[in-house]
Amino acid sequence: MAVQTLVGAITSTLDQALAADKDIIMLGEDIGLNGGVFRATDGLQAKHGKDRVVDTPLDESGIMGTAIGLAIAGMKSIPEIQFEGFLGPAYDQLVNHAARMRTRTRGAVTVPMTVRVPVGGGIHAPELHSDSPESIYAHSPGVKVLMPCTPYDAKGLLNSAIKDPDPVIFFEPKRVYRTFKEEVPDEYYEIPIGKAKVVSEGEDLTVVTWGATMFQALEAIDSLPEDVSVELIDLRSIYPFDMDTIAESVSKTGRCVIAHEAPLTCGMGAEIAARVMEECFLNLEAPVQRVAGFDTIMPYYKLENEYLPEAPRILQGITECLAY
Amino acid sequence: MAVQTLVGAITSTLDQALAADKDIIMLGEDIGLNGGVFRATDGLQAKHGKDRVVDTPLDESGIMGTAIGLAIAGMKSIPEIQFEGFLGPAYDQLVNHAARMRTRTRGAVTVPMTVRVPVGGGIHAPELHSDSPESIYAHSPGVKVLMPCTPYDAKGLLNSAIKDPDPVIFFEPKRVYRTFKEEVPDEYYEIPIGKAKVVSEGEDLTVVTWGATMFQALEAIDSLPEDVSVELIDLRSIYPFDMDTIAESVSKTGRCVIAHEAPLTCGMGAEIAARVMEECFLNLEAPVQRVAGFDTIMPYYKLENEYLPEAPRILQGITECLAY
Amino acid sequence: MPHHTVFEAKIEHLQILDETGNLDKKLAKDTLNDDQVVYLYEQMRICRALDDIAFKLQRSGRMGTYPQNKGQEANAVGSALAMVKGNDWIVPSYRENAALFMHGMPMHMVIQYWMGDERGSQFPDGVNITPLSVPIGTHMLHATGIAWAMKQRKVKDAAVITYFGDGATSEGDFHNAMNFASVMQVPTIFYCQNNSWAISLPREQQMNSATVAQKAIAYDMPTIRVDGNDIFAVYKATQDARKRAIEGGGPSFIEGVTYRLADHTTADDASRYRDPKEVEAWAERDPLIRTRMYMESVGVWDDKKQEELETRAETIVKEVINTAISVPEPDKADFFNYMFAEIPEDLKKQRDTMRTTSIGRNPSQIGLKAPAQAVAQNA
Amino acid sequence: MPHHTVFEAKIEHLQILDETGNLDKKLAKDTLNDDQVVYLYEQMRICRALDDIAFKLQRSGRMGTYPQNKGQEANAVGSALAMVKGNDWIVPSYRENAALFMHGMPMHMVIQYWMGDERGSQFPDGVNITPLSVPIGTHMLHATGIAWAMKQRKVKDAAVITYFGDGATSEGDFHNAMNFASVMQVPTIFYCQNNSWAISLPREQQMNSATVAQKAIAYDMPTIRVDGNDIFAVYKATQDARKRAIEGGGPSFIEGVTYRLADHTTADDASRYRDPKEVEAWAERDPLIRTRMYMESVGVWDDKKQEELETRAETIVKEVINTAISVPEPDKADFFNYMFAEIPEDLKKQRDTMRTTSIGRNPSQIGLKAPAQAVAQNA
Ligand SMILES: Cc1ncc(C[n+]2csc(CCOP(=O)(O)OP(=O)(O)O)c2C)c(N)n1
Ligand SMILES: Cc1ncc(C[n+]2csc(CCOP(=O)(O)OP(=O)(O)O)c2C)c(N)n1
Ligand SMILES: [Mg+2]
Ligand SMILES: [Mg+2]
Repeated sequence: MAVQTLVGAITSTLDQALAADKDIIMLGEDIGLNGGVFRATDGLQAKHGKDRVVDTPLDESGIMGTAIGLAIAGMKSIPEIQFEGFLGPAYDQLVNHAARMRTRTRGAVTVPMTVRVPVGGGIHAPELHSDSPESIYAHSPGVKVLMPCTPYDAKGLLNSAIKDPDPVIFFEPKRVYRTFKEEVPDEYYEIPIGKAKVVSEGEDLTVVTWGATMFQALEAIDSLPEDVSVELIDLRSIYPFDMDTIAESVSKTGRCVIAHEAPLTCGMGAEIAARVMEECFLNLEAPVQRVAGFDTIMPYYKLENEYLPEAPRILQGITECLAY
Repeated sequence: MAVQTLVGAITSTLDQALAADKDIIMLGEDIGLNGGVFRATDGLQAKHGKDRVVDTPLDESGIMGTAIGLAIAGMKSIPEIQFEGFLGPAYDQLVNHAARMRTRTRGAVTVPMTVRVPVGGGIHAPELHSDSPESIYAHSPGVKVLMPCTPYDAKGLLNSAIKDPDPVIFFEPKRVYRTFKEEVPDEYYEIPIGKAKVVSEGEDLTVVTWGATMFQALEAIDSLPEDVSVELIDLRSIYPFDMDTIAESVSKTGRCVIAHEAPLTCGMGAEIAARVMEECFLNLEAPVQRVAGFDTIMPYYKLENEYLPEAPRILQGITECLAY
Repeated sequence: MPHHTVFEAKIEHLQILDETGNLDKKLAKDTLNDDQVVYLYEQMRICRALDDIAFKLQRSGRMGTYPQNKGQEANAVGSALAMVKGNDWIVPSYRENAALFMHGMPMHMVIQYWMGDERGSQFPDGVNITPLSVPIGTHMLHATGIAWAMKQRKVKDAAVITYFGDGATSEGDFHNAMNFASVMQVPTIFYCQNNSWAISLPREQQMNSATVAQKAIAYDMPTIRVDGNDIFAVYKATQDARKRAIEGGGPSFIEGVTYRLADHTTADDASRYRDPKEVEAWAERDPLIRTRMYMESVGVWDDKKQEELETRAETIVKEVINTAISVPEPDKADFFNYMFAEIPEDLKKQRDTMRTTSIGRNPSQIGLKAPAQAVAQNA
Repeated sequence: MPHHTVFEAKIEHLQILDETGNLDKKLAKDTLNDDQVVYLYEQMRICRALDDIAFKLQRSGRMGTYPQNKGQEANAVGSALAMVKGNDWIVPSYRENAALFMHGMPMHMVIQYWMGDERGSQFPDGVNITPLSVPIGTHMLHATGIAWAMKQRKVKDAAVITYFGDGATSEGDFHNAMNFASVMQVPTIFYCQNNSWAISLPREQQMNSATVAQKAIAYDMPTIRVDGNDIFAVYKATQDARKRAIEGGGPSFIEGVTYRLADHTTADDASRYRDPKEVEAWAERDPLIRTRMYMESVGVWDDKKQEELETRAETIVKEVINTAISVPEPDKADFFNYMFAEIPEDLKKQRDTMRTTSIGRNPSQIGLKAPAQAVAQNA
């Protein structure tokens, strides 16, 4: 049992995976000698070889497209895209090839690939380094989308992603890469894809969130009056997502607030809100409230905290939903 | 006043625009001598010149990126992407450049560009020729997204799009390019972006849809019992979208069905459903029902009608929503 | 040295069998023997017959869009013969049918595919072919990746060939695939069928470069331009490239100069943009004519054999069409079943009910038992 | 002709002012006069001072990530002088500050930009520069498009220069921009600052080609490799390219061979991946040293002038920082206001309430008057 940060848990999980399965190959920009710009792959090239932890040319479509080819040929490829903003050039390969290959060939050709991508705002980075595109990929059939926010979950879900026979996007909330440590078992374990986590149980209102926003939600809940009891759900798996856990919770509490960094319109919050209405209609005591990023471009860092769904905004959402 | 098909209205609107404004330039694959694969630009190159209706290399990112450059320099560019599936390679330019330029430069550099894209299924086309990505772009701040489904609306909205000082994606539902004709005024007119159209008024239930699905909805409504009165709304403008008209309607009817071709999860139907709940909570008599494409890849044409939200499925949605 | 040359490159053109059926014996050495020539001719002729019948099927409304291979067949057969079936992979576009057949793809599957059925891409085990690819210029990266896996696993005697058109070289992913392949030095052969047109766009408007082959210079990749209607030149160039590939020499580029004699697809009308004279001129350079002239000149072919072949081709393709047509219709929910190895619960519900409405997925919400009943009751 | 050469190309290298400050007089003819040399030297020195102070600001936590230009300044100033301010456009990456300053960008704006404020890209009217571009290799297409507009409108004496790194040439959009520019024959100058590294990736792993310049051969685009630390060679190559551009000769490519003497950005630690010996060797080829040696050798520079310049540079950059720091903070809702020319109603509501919850946008839903009140009441 080691005490690890989120990024530390990712590094050691990748290390174990590389050691356990010779068919795993990692590829990306600066992931080798430099250990990745976030040091998520620190030391892995030195340990596992230049041909297994591969520094690639600066070309996301090339990374994604060759990772697909590697996977077609039976390798388990783990491409890293340096920041979520640079998924842009890789979008076509991801959505129009990786996501479609199995169904296009009715199972004859498959793409077992785990795309690692740091995601989200809050680290004072330049443009295109702070976005949250998860709902784009939730809307794109054929890829699974994960976003753990704790070291323990990161390890378990990354193991599940790598084992998964289909393409998985593994979003890593960079804002919490190093903010805290927790105990992470040394041995291999998995957390099932598609299962949410009930972080704390409650009776009055359900909060659903994921990624770095989880910690904003915790802060908001902390500053609620003692007698308010909130059920907090970490979605973790964006697609497929665990509607059963959410519906069960909201059927009990009657109220729901969803918080996420991505823009409001057509965000994952919209889907969850629509489903909550569909599945808990007769139990709902207030409309589901969405505390989300605005329908604007994520601003450069001087104003990023105005954009992000920080604790005060989540608190407002909760209190108003309770007041309805 | 001429009687025109949807594609005919688009051709003549482009013709008039080219004649009226020397700064307009159209660019795309096969749009010149060949008149576009749907003949939407038929005759325009012969009339307006090879330098104004430009056949480009086979490269969507190149088309989008140079169209951005042309627009930055003060031209009004009208790129055509041959099929919505081929927006993939142009995604990064569209979402990470066109959509961000104004806000990135706080208004100093702008991109007045209208991206024309045939959209949707139902024409028995090969793979990647039948998708509906509108919600991807509704979720991407900085672009407007339109999808008219009648010749009259096509002309008015295309004129508004071309006049608009910001990037607009103008989706053309290819399934109804030539299915019917209607009277289209010869003179210039605009239909405001962001306004839905109430196609027919009703009391019992609201149907919201857009694109080719409109005609499936009409068929479904036609086969309802005489005494059921449905209000049918053509969204037309996907972003910004006219929530006021929808909310007013659902506040009156208490029931809402949304139909669209795009996959269910995180589709535009999710956003509208969430908003309907948020804005009409106390008036809702049933959960909003979404009749959408499935969360699968749009199948090749042998099964495309199983995928599409055809009239019978919409009818089911309506009848069940009424029965709730 | 203030002003000096730091790099030089040139592009060679190769032709072995000319338009009149004349063979350059010296260059032909160690290429095709006469049995092979006959075999390739037969493959081309059968493929041509398939084109013809597919065209008729489409015109009679029994099939969707179909892209004819007519005029370009030498590129497919010459290169496919130089590759090793079972060892190598093919990453195709959509205009090299004969290459796919030669590497084990059942012929009826290509028809099934163009009839709008994904099962036409469900190739049998051991057939190392990725699906036909409609999004132009984006599939070559997979060839780079598959070849990379071969290198990584130290697979012996294996390489990948990928086909694409002149138009495809304009896409960014062409550049990406070429750069990755050359940096990683993987055994990929990039075969460009330069047929002068990308739908209505002539090659001169597609690129400013005099040749397609020179695009490989950007990557210091061995490159050659061949007469793509000459099975000898095509075979030789591919053979050389494959030898280099399996010996660790990295990727190669081949430009096959050819011409599409038919419309772009059955949805296209090339007379809108092409000069009939150009088509006529190229019709004379048809690879079938040329190969036949050669075979007759060396005495391995005659009118009788030709007649027999035509009858046989006719029989084969009719059978192929019959097979394609008699494949049972897919299950209506077939498109759900291969989304993932294991279908998520919600998707299963969508499939089992063929509904997306919440009530449709959970008819108990309005007190119903099954979706079918719900309709009956309310409609 | 069965086997023959159909295309040939070569890459020339140009150096006029060598590492020791020696000028090749013949090649230098019609390039820079001594006043210009002094001017460019000053520009480089001031830019270097800005780097230094920005670095300190970042280290003391008063600024975010900043990419130093150190060592590469000759590329920026030599090329910028060959372009015509007001007529031409610059489509920059992020490592050519001096070029932007020379074309009218207020110096404090680059600091404002890296301090995380979009208003740093709100260049004044008449400054023809697109914003600094973080997404690598994707902006050059805009240079092609802007130049296309110039051609279309028959603007006289105008061209576009775009800057990018060696790493950027791996992106698909590099290929796209080069191909479109050459097919459309537009007046774009592609200037690659080949500084040998893309963060931690050395050029040899970025590409398999011996030079970057040869990538232009794929497009039959005039191309040259120059010593990028030699203001004469840079100036001359850009001047030639611009002349060709405005005379209708289409685009050109320039590879400036240079070296980044600092870390990639202030967020990087180059000692993790670079041999200090390599850095030392390149430090000796610093363009500032070389230019100063030349100026001293022709008697237009001395220690006193150097001292004065250093003091002046110091003063200028301090003032620049002060200006940047004293810009009033942006409105908290600034990022809403330029989303569109006219903000849609719903977005206005988001801005005015700084909320996305429905109740937040419509507090009357719970009987409240304003969002502020709602909080006070419930919290
Ligand atoms: C990414 C993409 N863009 C556009 C198209 C539409 N399209 C289909 S074939 C074609 C021309 C292809 O030309 P080329 O690569 O030369 O191949 P050829 O058809 O000549 O064999 C185009 C533009 C497409 N299928 N994919
Ligand atoms: C599309 C994209 N991918 C990745 C990055 C991360 N990144 C920033 S700079 C850089 C290296 C750029 O190298 P080069 O083009 O040579 O320019 P240089 O920094 O050397 O001037 C990388 C990988 C990015 N900004 N954009
Ligand atoms: Mg072609
Ligand atoms: Mg560099």
